[in-house]
Parts: sequence; C-alpha cells; structure tokens
Amino acid sequence: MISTDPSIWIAAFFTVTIMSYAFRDNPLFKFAERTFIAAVIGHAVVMGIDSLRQFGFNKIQAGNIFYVIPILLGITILARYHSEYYWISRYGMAALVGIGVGLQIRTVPEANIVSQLTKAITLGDNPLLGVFTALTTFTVIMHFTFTTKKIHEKPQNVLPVVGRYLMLIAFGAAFGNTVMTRMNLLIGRLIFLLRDLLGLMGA
Amino acid sequence: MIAEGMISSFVILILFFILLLVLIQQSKKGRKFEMKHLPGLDAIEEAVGRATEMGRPIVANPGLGSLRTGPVTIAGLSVVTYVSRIAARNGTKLIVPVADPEILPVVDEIVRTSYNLEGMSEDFDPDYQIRWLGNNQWSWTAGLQGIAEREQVAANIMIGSFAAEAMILAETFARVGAFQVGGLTNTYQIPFFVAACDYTLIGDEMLAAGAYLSNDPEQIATIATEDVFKIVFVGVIVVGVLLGLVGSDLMIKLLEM
Amino acid sequence: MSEEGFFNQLERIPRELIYAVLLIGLCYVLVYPVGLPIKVSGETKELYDSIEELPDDSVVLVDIAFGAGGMPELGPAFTAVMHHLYQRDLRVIVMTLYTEGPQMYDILVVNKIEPESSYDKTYGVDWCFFGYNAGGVTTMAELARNMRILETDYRDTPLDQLQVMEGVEDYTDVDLVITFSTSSGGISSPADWVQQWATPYEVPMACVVLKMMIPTVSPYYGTGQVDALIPGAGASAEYELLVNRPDEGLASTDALSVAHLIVIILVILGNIAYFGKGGGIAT
Amino acid sequence: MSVMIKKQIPLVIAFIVGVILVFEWFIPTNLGDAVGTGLRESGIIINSFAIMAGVIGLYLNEIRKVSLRRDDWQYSVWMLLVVSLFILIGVPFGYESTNYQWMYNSILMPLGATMYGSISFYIAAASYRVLKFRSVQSIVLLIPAMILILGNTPMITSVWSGFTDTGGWIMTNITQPVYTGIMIGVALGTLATGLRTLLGMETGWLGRREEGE
Repeated sequence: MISTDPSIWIAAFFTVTIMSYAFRDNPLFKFAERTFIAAVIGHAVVMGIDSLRQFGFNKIQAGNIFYVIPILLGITILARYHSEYYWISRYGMAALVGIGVGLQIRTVPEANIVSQLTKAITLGDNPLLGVFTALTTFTVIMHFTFTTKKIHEKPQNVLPVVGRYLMLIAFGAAFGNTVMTRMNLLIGRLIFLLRDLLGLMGA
Repeated sequence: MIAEGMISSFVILILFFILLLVLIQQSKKGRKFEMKHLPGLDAIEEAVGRATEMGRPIVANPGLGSLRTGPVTIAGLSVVTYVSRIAARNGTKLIVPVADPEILPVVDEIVRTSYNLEGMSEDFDPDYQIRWLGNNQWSWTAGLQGIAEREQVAANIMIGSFAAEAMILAETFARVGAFQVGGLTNTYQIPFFVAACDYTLIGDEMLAAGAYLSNDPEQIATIATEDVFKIVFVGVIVVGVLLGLVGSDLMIKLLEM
Repeated sequence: MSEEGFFNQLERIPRELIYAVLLIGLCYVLVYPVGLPIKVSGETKELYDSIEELPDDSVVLVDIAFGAGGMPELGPAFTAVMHHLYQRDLRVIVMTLYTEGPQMYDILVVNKIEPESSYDKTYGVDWCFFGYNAGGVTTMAELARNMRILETDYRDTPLDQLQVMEGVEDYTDVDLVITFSTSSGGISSPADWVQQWATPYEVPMACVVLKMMIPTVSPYYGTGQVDALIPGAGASAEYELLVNRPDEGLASTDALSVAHLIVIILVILGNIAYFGKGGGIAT
Repeated sequence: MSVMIKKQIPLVIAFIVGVILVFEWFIPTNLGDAVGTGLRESGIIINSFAIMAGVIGLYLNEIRKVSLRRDDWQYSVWMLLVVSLFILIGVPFGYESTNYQWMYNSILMPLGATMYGSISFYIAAASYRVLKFRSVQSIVLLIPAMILILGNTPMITSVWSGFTDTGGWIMTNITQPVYTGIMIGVALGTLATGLRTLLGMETGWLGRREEGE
C-alpha cells in the first residue's frame, strides 16, 4: 500500500532529492540543500533559546546570580558586528576558548596518554602478540616525531617507515570495515522508500 | 588532594607545561629547533597558485568544530589564516565554509584581516567568501557539495575536525578535480582522507600545522616539547613490555597511579 | 573497439553508472529477498543470554545514544533487543543524552514495538522513559550516584510516582546497562559508560555499537568491563532470529551481501583496467 | 591601555578559565566542582548568544540579497521563510510540541539520514578509484581493505569465516595499536596547541588585528 501520510511524502521527497546529487547537481538538490541549512539554523535557534532558559534564566530565577556573568559574556558576542566596538566580543570568545582548551587538556593525559600507554604495554594471553602490538604503537609514535632529524635519517629511519606502512595497513582495514556500516545506512533509506512510502516490501 | 588514579596524568600535564616553558625560554635565547617537512602543508601555496591561474576558487575549511572543541579547531583556524593570506596576496577567489556559529565571527575577522594586511581590502566580499552552512554536519556537507559543483573548486584545504562526512567531502571535491589537502585527528575518519586526498595530515601533524606555518621558533619549541615526551613514552613502552615479559606489572601500576 | 579503448572505458566507468547499479541492485534484493542463510554469532548469543539469565523483576537501564543518522544501523538492533526485554518480566528504564533520543524512542518504542498492545505492558509499571537530558557525561556520572537528580520522566510525571522506579535509587539497583551508541566520546559513548559506571561500580554493561566502532570498544570487552558487545550491522538480523521478530535486520542482510559484492566487482574491474592498460606496480 | 583591554584581558580570561577547569578536574573540591559546572554551562549559554549573533547576521544578509535582487534571491526568500517557521513554532511552543516534532521528523530527520546514507555511493566510487595495485603503498592499503570487505559480506561469511577471522585479527592487532600510537601523538599535540593558546601564542581566535597588537 502506498502511504497517504504527508509527512512520509515530504520525507521521501527530500530523500530522493538528496540522493539525486550523487548523479548530478540540480535545482531540486539546491532547493533541498537550502531548506536543510535554513531548517538547521532555525532548529539551532530553538535549541539555543531553550538552553538559555534551562541553564541561564531558570538558574538566575532560582537565586543563582552568578549566571548573570555568562549572560553578560554572551551579550558581548553581539558586538562583533560593530565596526568600532567589535573587540568587546573577545571577552565572550575568550571564555569559550578557555573552556574548550581547559576541557581538552585536562582529559587527554588520562584518556589518550595514560590509558593508551597502559593498553600498549599490556601483553595479554599471548606475550609474543603483545610484543608485536607494542612495537606497532612504538613505530607509529616514532613516525610522528617532528624536530628530531636523527630519527628520520638512515638507517634508523626504518622505525618510522615501518610505522608508516603499519598505518597504511590499519587504514586499509578500517576503510574496508566501514563499507558495511555505510551500506547499512543507504539500505535504511531504501527500506524507508520501498516499505514506508511504497509498501513494496513484505514483513 | 589529587583525585585517585589521576596522579600520573597530572604529573604528565605539569611536566609537559614546565618543559614547554623551558624550551620556549631556550629558543628565546637562540636555540634552534628544526621541523621536518610536512609535504601537505608545503603543497598549499602551490595549490593556491594553480587555482589562481585557472581562475577557480579555493575552499579553506576549518571543520565542524566550535571554539569549545578546543585545539583541533584552533589549529584549523590557523590554517585558514595562512590560506587566506596567500589568497589575498594572489587575488585568488576564496571560500570559507563555517558550521558552528561560534567561529563564524572569528572566520569573518580572520579573512578580513588577511585582506587588510595584504592591502586588498576592496577584494573582501563576506557574502561570497564566508558561508554559514548550519551547525549540523549534514546541512554543512550538503552546502559544501553545492559549493564544490557550482563553483568548480580548484583546491580544497580541509584541516580541522571532521566526522562521518569525511568520505563524502573527499570524493565530492575529487570529482570536480580539486587538489585536496586534508587534516584531521579523528581516527575513525583518517582512512578516508588518506584514500581520497592528495595529501593528508594525520593526527598530530595537523595539530602542528599552526606552529609549522608560523615558522616562529617559539612555537616550534612547543613541538620539540612534544617530541621529548614521545621519546619518553616510547621508552615507557619498551621498559613496560620488558617488565611485562619477566612478569612484573610495575609500569602499569605506575601509570594507574 | 580496440583493446586499449576497452580498458580505457573500464577505467572510467561513469560514477553515475556505479551509483545506479548500487541503487537498483539494493532495491531489487530488498523487494525480492533471496533469503541467504544466517549464522548466529557467539557475541550475539552472549547478549541474548545475559538478558535471558536476568531474574524476573530485574532493572535494565537502556541508553539511546543515537539519532537519525545512527538509526539505520542501530534502530533494528535496538528494536530487537527491546522486544526481548518486553518478552521478559523486567523493569525497563530508558534514557537518552542525545537531543534526538526522544524521537528515536517515539519512532521505535511507541510507534513500532507498541508495548501496550504487543506485550500487554503498562507505561510506568513495566517501563519508563526519562526523556532527553542535557549535560552528557556529567549527567551520566550523576545518575550512577543518584537517579533522582532527574525529577520527572518525559511526560513530566514525577519519578516517585512511577511504579517501575520504586526502589531504584542509584547504580546498586541496576542489574544491567545496555547502551546503543554511535558516540565516539563526549556525550554518551561506550567508553564514557565504562569510565562512569562499569569501572567504578562494576555494573554489568552491554554495548551495541556501529560495526566500525567495534575495534575501539573491544579492549573493554577483552578486560571484562563490557560484558557483551555487538555491532548493529549483521547482529540485528541474528537477534531478530533469536527473539523471533523478523524485521529490517533480516531484510537488509541480503542487501548487504549484494552491496559488498558490487564493491568487490568494482575493485576487480578497476584493477583489470589498470593492468590491461599496462600499468605496473611503482615502488 | 587600549591594547590592554582589547587583547591582554581576553587572553587572561582564557588562561584563567582554562586553568580553573584543569585544577577543578584533578583536585576535586565542592567549590571547584560548582565552578567547573558553572563554567561548562556558561559555555552553553555563550554558544546560544553566538547562535543569535549568527542568525541576526543571516537575516540582515539575506534580506539585503533579496532587496538588491542578487543572484538566487528567490532562495534567500525561501531560507528566511524556513528559518522563521522553525523559530515561530519552536520557540513559543517548545521543541517537544507535536507540530515542531512533525516538522523535525519530516524535514530535518530524512535530510540528515539521507546525507548520511549517501556515503555509500561515495565509498563505492572511492573503492573503485583508489583500491588498485598501483604502488607498494596502495597495495598495503588494498589487501587489508579487501579482506575486511569480504569478511563483512554475509553471503561469504555464512560459508567460510576465514576472511572475517583474518579481518578481525588485523583490526585488533594492527589497526588498534596503530590508533593507540596516533592517539598518543594527538594527545601531545592537543596539550601543545592548548597551552600555546592559553599562553597567547595562537591568537587566530582574536580576529581583527590593529596597529600595535
């Protein structure tokens, strides 16, 4: 049974127009693209105002006046478009940069260094294999040294070069492995078109 | 006191900071650190030159991240700064796509400054050059697909944070014949840039781009700091594995402190 | 046509043709499935058993950490596992830290599984849904210590008035966490769950993730921090078989085979063309 | 003086905020916890204002394009309509309201899901274009890729699991340790870039520069 739900028809229209780009750029794709960008921006405003309410005004109302500070910092961002006082917005930006950097540098030592090093030196049930994987990590780190010319000179450059080839093997495998995940997504959209819209698939 | 299990990472962070300051001081006193060549970054200037000859635009893409994504985005913005300077100097058409509204004003300022500094401020055209494509990875990707095809982009420099759209972007720009330099830290997506771009800056290389392009000795001193730690970590791996082979988990215990 | 010309064409198969073959091949096999045999893997059986072995009235916390983008791969697996949970007499608490989570819940649980009519279950008694909560990992960590930091469910009913939440205060009352995740960090990734729940409190943990995420999560599986780990792709078909609810997962299995075969054939053709034109292996 | 307010103070703000977040993380105290949460939520609040600033800019630009009848001005009209529609329904009624959900499910969701799904086309075309016995490097990429593709094909795995096992072995014993190495490098790069930023050495985010800055 072909669907009579307008929501499904609109969704199907956008599904087909987006797919059509793969074949050729066309006015319908352009229409879908602009609709998409506009919808996303509209949605961002809706969610933005909601978080302003949730994290800002509600907290101030509850008596936590400290939340006036981020609101003031936020207002400074609006100064960006003023030709003379644009620099005021740097105050808000600075807070964002500080937050971004702070959140990153505080977690990477544990998550990306300590835990990864631990993983690298954990030998597991098969010590020989453990040594192999540790060496793999070893050579890859060597590949990523920048200011140590000596490491990248013959004959010791065999380490970073081996690291490079191991990386290529890793990337090839990851590439092949992802094909399945990606195909699943397309299949999902086709199931939507064939079953939900056209009613062509059996149970 | 320091939270349980975080002593080792705190020590790493503090030691890194101290060594960084020491090496910056040394470079101020004249110690030189030289960086190995990163062909991907060296190729940018040539790519811009080719685009100029063809009269086709280049895209300098700082990725999906926001300022709160931190270093990856900051590195991406450094590359946009560099590319926009060259583009302004050569009179190349430049397009900078933006996803997150936080970096929209930053990109505006970066490009404007580049054109001012090169004395080309009348060439600055924010309507054409700066495109906000929505803070959703897919609206942004759709917008970029539109740009690739309609503007016949000649070079695509995408260095920043990229997610699942990496494959679409790399293929779409390859199909219009654009010369591509990619750079990202997201391990899931690196294979796609490696497969489809002319040059790819992998992980750390991409984060070093800002320092590399600046050619500023003090910034390169911070890269040397990284290298010292890399060699130490390589040592940790060797010692840890040797200890493991004789049945000791001392190193793991140390790391888990 | 000369030999050279033939290989030239073979090297330049128009992209449009590749896309068309892919589309037609997939559509055909979706409408007329071949019904290739399926083998249930050990990992899938492990997740099935870990749910099957839960005593009646156990509390299962289900985390929706995917949005529309992850739906094609994780949706079928989520649906199959939820069917299993409803087939048993368990208390199911569904939560999400993804903004699109509530939509996924509506589409898959409310409209698709329809627990009321399919299994005679009652909302608030047999299961509940917390709705979207901001804060990502922070909220996840808080929940382990105190579930009541969320005052209401998604219908704004106070949690204290939900029968299913009776006696569920913190991690000690949860018998199994199942996360369906596309996240590689930050919002609600398997690693976050391991760090915030499984490692400190030893709460049994099952992860259903994108196929491509398996290598990243499998170290936790190896160490036992994660008790069951399956990919959405492939495993959903197997799970549908186990719970006897054939659906999208099974329907897409044939399509997956066809898609892969097309890619394999393309790669072979590309190489025939390359060598046919006299291309060699450069060093 | 002016450089002080225009540049130095923002740099100091970034530095202090960053340092607070670091110490709050490693040395947990109740006060630090509260300040940390406050800072993270501040980020969300400031981001909301960045969205507002972006949207105001968008309205001004698009209205100008329409009034000047620039190329494609019709698309500008349409974009303004769509943005306004989402805002007019989403803000007063909330994003959980039925009408908003309807718009979300029939416009945003299928668009996102289809874009995501269209990766399949590109990955098939890229496989054909890239996976060739062209050089040693491309062979090293090709062979593991093919093993994994074959090992993920249900039709093949139900008959013979050799490819799946080999593929799994490569993923666990090569890909994983390689990623470990890359991640350690990225972590150090993050620290270096982050500290450069906090120390005021990477100042791209400050935007416009003037004499004396």
